[in-house]
Amino acid sequence: TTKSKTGQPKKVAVIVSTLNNPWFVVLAETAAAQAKALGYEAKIFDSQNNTALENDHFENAIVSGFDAILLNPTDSDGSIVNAMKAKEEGIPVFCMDREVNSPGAATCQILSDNYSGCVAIGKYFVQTLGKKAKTASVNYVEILGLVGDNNTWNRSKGFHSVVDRYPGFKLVAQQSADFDRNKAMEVLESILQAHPDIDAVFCGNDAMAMGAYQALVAAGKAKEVGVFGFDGADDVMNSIRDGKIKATGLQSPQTMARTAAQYADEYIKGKRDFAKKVPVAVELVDQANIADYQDPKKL
Amino acid sequence: MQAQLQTYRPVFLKFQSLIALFILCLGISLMSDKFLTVANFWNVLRQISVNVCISTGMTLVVLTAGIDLSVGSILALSGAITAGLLRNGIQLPSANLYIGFTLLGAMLAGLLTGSGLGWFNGWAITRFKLPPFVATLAMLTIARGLTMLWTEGFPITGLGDSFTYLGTGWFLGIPLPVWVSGIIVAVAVLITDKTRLGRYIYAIGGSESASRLSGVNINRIKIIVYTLAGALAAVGGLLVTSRLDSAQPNAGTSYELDSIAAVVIGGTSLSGGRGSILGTVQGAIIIGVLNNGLVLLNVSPFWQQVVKGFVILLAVIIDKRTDNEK
Amino acid sequence: MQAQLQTYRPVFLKFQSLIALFILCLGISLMSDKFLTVANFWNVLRQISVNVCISTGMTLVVLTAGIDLSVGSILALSGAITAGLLRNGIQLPSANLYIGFTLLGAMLAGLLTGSGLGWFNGWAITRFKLPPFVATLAMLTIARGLTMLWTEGFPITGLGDSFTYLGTGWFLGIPLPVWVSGIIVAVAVLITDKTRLGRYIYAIGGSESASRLSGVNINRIKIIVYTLAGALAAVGGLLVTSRLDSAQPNAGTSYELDSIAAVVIGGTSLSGGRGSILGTVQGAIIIGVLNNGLVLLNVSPFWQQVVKGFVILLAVIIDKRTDNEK
Amino acid sequence: MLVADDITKRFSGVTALDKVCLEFQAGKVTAVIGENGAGKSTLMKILSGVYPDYEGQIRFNGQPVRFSSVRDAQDCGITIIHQELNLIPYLSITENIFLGREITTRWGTLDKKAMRHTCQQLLDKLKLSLDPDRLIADLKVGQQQVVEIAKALLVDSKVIIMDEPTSAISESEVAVLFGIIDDLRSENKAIVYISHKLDELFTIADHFVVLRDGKSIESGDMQSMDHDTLIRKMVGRDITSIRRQRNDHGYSPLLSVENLCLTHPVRAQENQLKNISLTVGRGEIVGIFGLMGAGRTELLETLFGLHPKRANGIIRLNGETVSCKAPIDAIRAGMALVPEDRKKDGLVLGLDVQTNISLSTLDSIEQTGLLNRQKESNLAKKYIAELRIKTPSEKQAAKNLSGGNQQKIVLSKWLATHPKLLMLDEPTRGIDVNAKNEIYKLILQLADEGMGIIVVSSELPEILAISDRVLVMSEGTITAEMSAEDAAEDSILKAAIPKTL
Ligand SMILES: Nc1ncnc2c1ncn2[C@@H]1O[C@H](COP(=O)(O)OP(=O)(O)OP(=O)(O)O)[C@@H](O)[C@H]1O
Ligand SMILES: Nc1ncnc2c1ncn2[C@@H]1O[C@H](COP(=O)(O)OP(=O)(O)OP(=O)(O)O)[C@@H](O)[C@H]1O
Ligand SMILES: O[C@@H]1[C@H](O)[C@H](O)CO[C@H]1O
Ligand SMILES: [Mg+2]
Ligand SMILES: [Mg+2]
Repeated sequence: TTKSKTGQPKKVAVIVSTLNNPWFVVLAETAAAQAKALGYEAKIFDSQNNTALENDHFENAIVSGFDAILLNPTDSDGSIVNAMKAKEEGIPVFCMDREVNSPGAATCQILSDNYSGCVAIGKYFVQTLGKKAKTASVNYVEILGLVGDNNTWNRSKGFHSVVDRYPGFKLVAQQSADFDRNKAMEVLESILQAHPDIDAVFCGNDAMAMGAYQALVAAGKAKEVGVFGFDGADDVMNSIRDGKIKATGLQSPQTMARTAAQYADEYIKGKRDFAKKVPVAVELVDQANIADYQDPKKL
Repeated sequence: MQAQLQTYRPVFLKFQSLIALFILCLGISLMSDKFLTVANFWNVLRQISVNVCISTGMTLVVLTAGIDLSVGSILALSGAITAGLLRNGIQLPSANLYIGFTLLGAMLAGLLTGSGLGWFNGWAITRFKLPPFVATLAMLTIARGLTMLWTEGFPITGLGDSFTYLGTGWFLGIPLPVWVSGIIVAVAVLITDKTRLGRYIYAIGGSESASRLSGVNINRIKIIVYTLAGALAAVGGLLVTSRLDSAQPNAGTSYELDSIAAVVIGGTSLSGGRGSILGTVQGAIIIGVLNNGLVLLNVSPFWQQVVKGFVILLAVIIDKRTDNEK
Repeated sequence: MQAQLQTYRPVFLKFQSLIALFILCLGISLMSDKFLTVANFWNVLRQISVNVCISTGMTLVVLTAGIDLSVGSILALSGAITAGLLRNGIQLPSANLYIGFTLLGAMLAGLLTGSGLGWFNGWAITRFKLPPFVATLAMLTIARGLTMLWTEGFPITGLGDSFTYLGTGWFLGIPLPVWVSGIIVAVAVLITDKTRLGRYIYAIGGSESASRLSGVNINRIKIIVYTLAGALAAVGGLLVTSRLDSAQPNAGTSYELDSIAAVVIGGTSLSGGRGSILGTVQGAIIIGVLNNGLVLLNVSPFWQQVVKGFVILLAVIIDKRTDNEK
Repeated sequence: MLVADDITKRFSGVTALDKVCLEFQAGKVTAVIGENGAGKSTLMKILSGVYPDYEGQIRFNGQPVRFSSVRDAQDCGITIIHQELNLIPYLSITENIFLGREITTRWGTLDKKAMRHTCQQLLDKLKLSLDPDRLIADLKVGQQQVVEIAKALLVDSKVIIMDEPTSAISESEVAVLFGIIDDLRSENKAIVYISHKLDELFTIADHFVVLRDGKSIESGDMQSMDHDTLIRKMVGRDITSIRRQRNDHGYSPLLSVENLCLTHPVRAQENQLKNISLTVGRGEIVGIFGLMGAGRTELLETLFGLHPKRANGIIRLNGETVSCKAPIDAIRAGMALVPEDRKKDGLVLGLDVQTNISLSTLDSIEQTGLLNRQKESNLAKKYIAELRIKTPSEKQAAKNLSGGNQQKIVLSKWLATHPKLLMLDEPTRGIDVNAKNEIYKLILQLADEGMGIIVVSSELPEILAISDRVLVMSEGTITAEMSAEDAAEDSILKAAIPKTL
């Protein structure tokens, strides 16, 4: 195993924006597990979606002598300072999933591109509903994540960058459900009262897509209304398989986490030339290609 | 007449909130014709049913001049326990042990979990004379951590139709969650209004020392009340879990604020001794109608929060006004 | 001697918490050699400085038997206002207007925002006799909504070195945020202990009616106190924003609970009239040390919550114990 | 000096004052007398700026004035000692006395030293030997009342209103107060004095004003008055004073206490009660006299199971040893305690009359597990009628009733448990003659029905009027015991004065 001068194993910190969401639990646990597999001591820090708390974690990690940080930032801008601080102390930072908006702050960023992922979903959305749009207008609902989270807006903007160019599509309601399954269900229940005639729901993540789907089931409209999500969570993958949900953007937290841990190991062993950004594609999963994803990952 | 009115004060005082509620409903229905429909009516009632369950327990706690911040976490843990047992039972491969749970067994286990944690709150508060705020704040953290440990941070999903029926089914034209919360409210009204326990709850909140001198066992009543609050949070947990067909590890986050808001908007005093279950129900309805109305009117999520804040202020001011004029 | 001790009771009562704090520190330092280092010392103090600012205001509010749930949102809005003005000034293209802001101007605007919202809290509470819980709960929502509207949901970043110096710089070997919070604490101790305002704050919390009968202008004092709480939340907002070189729209979420926890763990009674600023500082330190220690000791995040809950319980129980034995 | 013209004040539904006219002169002590609820305190609150909305006019030194706040009245030179204690429990004596009138240094900070010094002087003047830094919460009610008096004497005022300043203090403190009033009178202040202790009025007052049912009935010179006439004017009819008929045969034993000790809550090696032994017979009334702080309240509380951890000794009721771990045990054994502080310990003020009365006997109004409102209101009505409690209905909130009627509610609550032993701590504090008499009658009647009764009181006449046997306490011990016939005032007082002074 990799030992520091004192003979203690070297340490890798995994600082993750939140553990209050299984997607990030997978990200954090995979990163930590991979680091351990490579012979490091690994510790997970939960920033609870709070950039200031993340800042505390950085300070604590620096004080306690971690050798590398695998970061899932709370915010692309707010986390710059934090990453810079580590850099100043000579500790490399590897970003996972979300980026830090500064060229020099992180050693390498392994990113999931939310914007283009949702561009893909937007295209698919237009394609599946396009037939109807020719004859009548397609009424759809958008359920946003946390309005103070910039992933929410990256996804929304990617989606609208496509869909808004098609005149037949009409956004009848845009509401937030905080990435939460229960809230999404309740919000859609209410929206359905005002707009019983919708054709589709686009949700900012899969937990909300599941909630939306359940509201539709309860209203007896699950067949007519198409639900689109984002993440590739287990529930949604299974639902796509069962023909319940139309499509999602599969991000691979495992791939990002493993790559980040791998790079950290290489850094510690002396490698210095890393690509600044390593995009990890968001794959569009729909009922046509779901068969390629036989083995549902735990998500 | 005056005397008559005053008789039922502990119960009907609360009908003060009706005016604010009425104005609110009127306003929304003028702006949206979808608001005053039967379907939306059940919709709103179904959506507030969890908050009503929790807030009923919270009202009892607040009447004794206490507070319970742990309801949201207890809700999450109880739901997760039920879901986990239903799904996986108890498996101890090392001991070659597997215990399966029936629907009823798993639900009971969830309720027991909630009651147990509630009991612990009450015990800590009375045994060590802790401020309820601190004891239940600690429990907020503890129960959330236990939920994370039990679920490993992942939702537990696929709980079977008979379980999800509880949260999604209808009976005699009324959604089941509405039945559940309705029955809970009815029992709680009975307790507060017609039983010794209820009487003691008001008395303790009104004056702990006078109650003690009158032979009331303060500690016992408090423990009962926190246990009930925990049990009702667990009922809320079962409802949420069964509605979603999934126990979410982060379920119930910040529900304590919604619940205390319902209690206070409903006219129960945070210093104890004054208020009522029915007032709380109205508080919960006001919050529920507001949430529903803002979505029906498709107010933008940014503006929603601002509008919601002002409407709550207004509602409480209107209530105070009409209350004083009486 | 006894008399001497009692004189300073409002101030020193609070040194009760020291024992729990001491035990906590001892425990952690036995388990981690990183804990008792100079770097970590400043680390902890810097990390709690925002909570100390907010909690100082919260202590004043709680001493009057009030509560302020809006501090987290006010923090976010004030920080965002300062950041926005610093970054973009005020631009009204339609009126062909552009107003630039100096660092000082933008900071003042942030502080004024916080004070203004705090004043509104106090005004609503005294003018309409609203329960502070409701009024500040409404403000929690309103200020958060305004933050979203102002930032359009995006962080405001790149605020310049002179501004970030406030949150990250050092002066005479002490981090600037520690200076800021230290000075605020010193002034607040002076106010509570040596001025009429402070005296009236305790008096109102002890008995509002008796204070009124003694000619204290209750409403004025309350408005001052809520305004101060808002202003101090704004100071917290400036610190957070400058530390991160970025105003986050969701900054300060649930800070109210952390802050009330510091106040209550520090021995201030939620029913008002008893407690102290220094007690609160100790409460904040206990929470800060606990967070720091759990990380240093490599406790897993899920277990952290459970452990944290129990340690808070224990800390308060120990304090109560030693307090009674005196 | 201060004149009230046609003052009318209505509370929702109640007319508390109805065109009241009266006048207070400088250099005189004017007694305002009237039954509980006559409107005395309400009038004083109007005169001192507490209630800014009223009808009618106030003139001060000939000028019409209208006070919109307590501050206004203070600035005019009107000070009031309120009937209710208005102190902040967790502030010190000094801090309370100076509340709203703090002395500041030239920096604008509080001048604690100066305030402490002035406070010490005031306390000395009032012969209250307490550290000015003591918290109010640690003081006994009587001591708090002296602090309340000190608060009123702090500033130099022209009119000083005293609304029952002596309800909780004993005779020696009253004497001190009267000395001070004499001084004030000679400084040409106008003093308004309200008290239900008529003897005090004859000692100190120059004039009197009678209020009845919110109307001013009569005023005049105190000298032209005698006790009975005054009562007649107040009540509107004659009342006969009560005296216990002595019975010669002995009493069969009910309560016997042997070597009861109670350790100090803080200093464990010290005893607050020292080897107390006493007996009470069935149908016997035992009066316990003592000065402030003698330990009488502690004795009753200990018997009632309020200090189980600190107490030891043997208590037998009806021949059986009782060990009370909590009041409920004492209640089950047949004891009842009417506490000293009825607002805090006796009543849940926010609840209504019937709820308060039934609180300790809820099992008796239960039917199939539920409380029966009919039974409850019948129970309340029964006591309202028997004890002649003045209340618009049994659903009135307890806090809206006058002191005497509140006390009767507390009594009703305990009578409803049908106790064998009734303990009353200062049962007539702040209660008017008429109500007092009714309470005495009730006590005597209960004794005749076979109840054992302990009455703690700081009023010697009260003790002498209703007791069969008198115990005197001082510093936690019983220092004298005598039958009521043999009891002479001076021997009682001598036994009551602490030896260790
Ligand atoms: N705040 C209030 N609200 C309603 N009624 C009140 C209020 N204060 C006093 N009253 C009523 O006004 C009347 C006069 O009360 P007040 O306290 O002035 O009597 P009092 O003469 O001082 O009696 P006591 O000798 O018991 O002190 C009573 O009937 C009382 O119940
Ligand atoms: N809270 C307290 N703190 C300190 N000492 C106390 C406290 N309460 C009572 N004491 C002391 O206990 C002793 C007995 O008090 P107790 O109240 O029994 O006297 P009492 O005879 O009933 O006097 P009072 O006429 O004031 O009611 C006194 O020496 C008193 O100073
Ligand atoms: O992909 C993740 C999850 O969807 C989460 O729900 C919100 O943040 C994103 O980064
Ligand atoms: Mg009076
Ligand atoms: Mg006493």
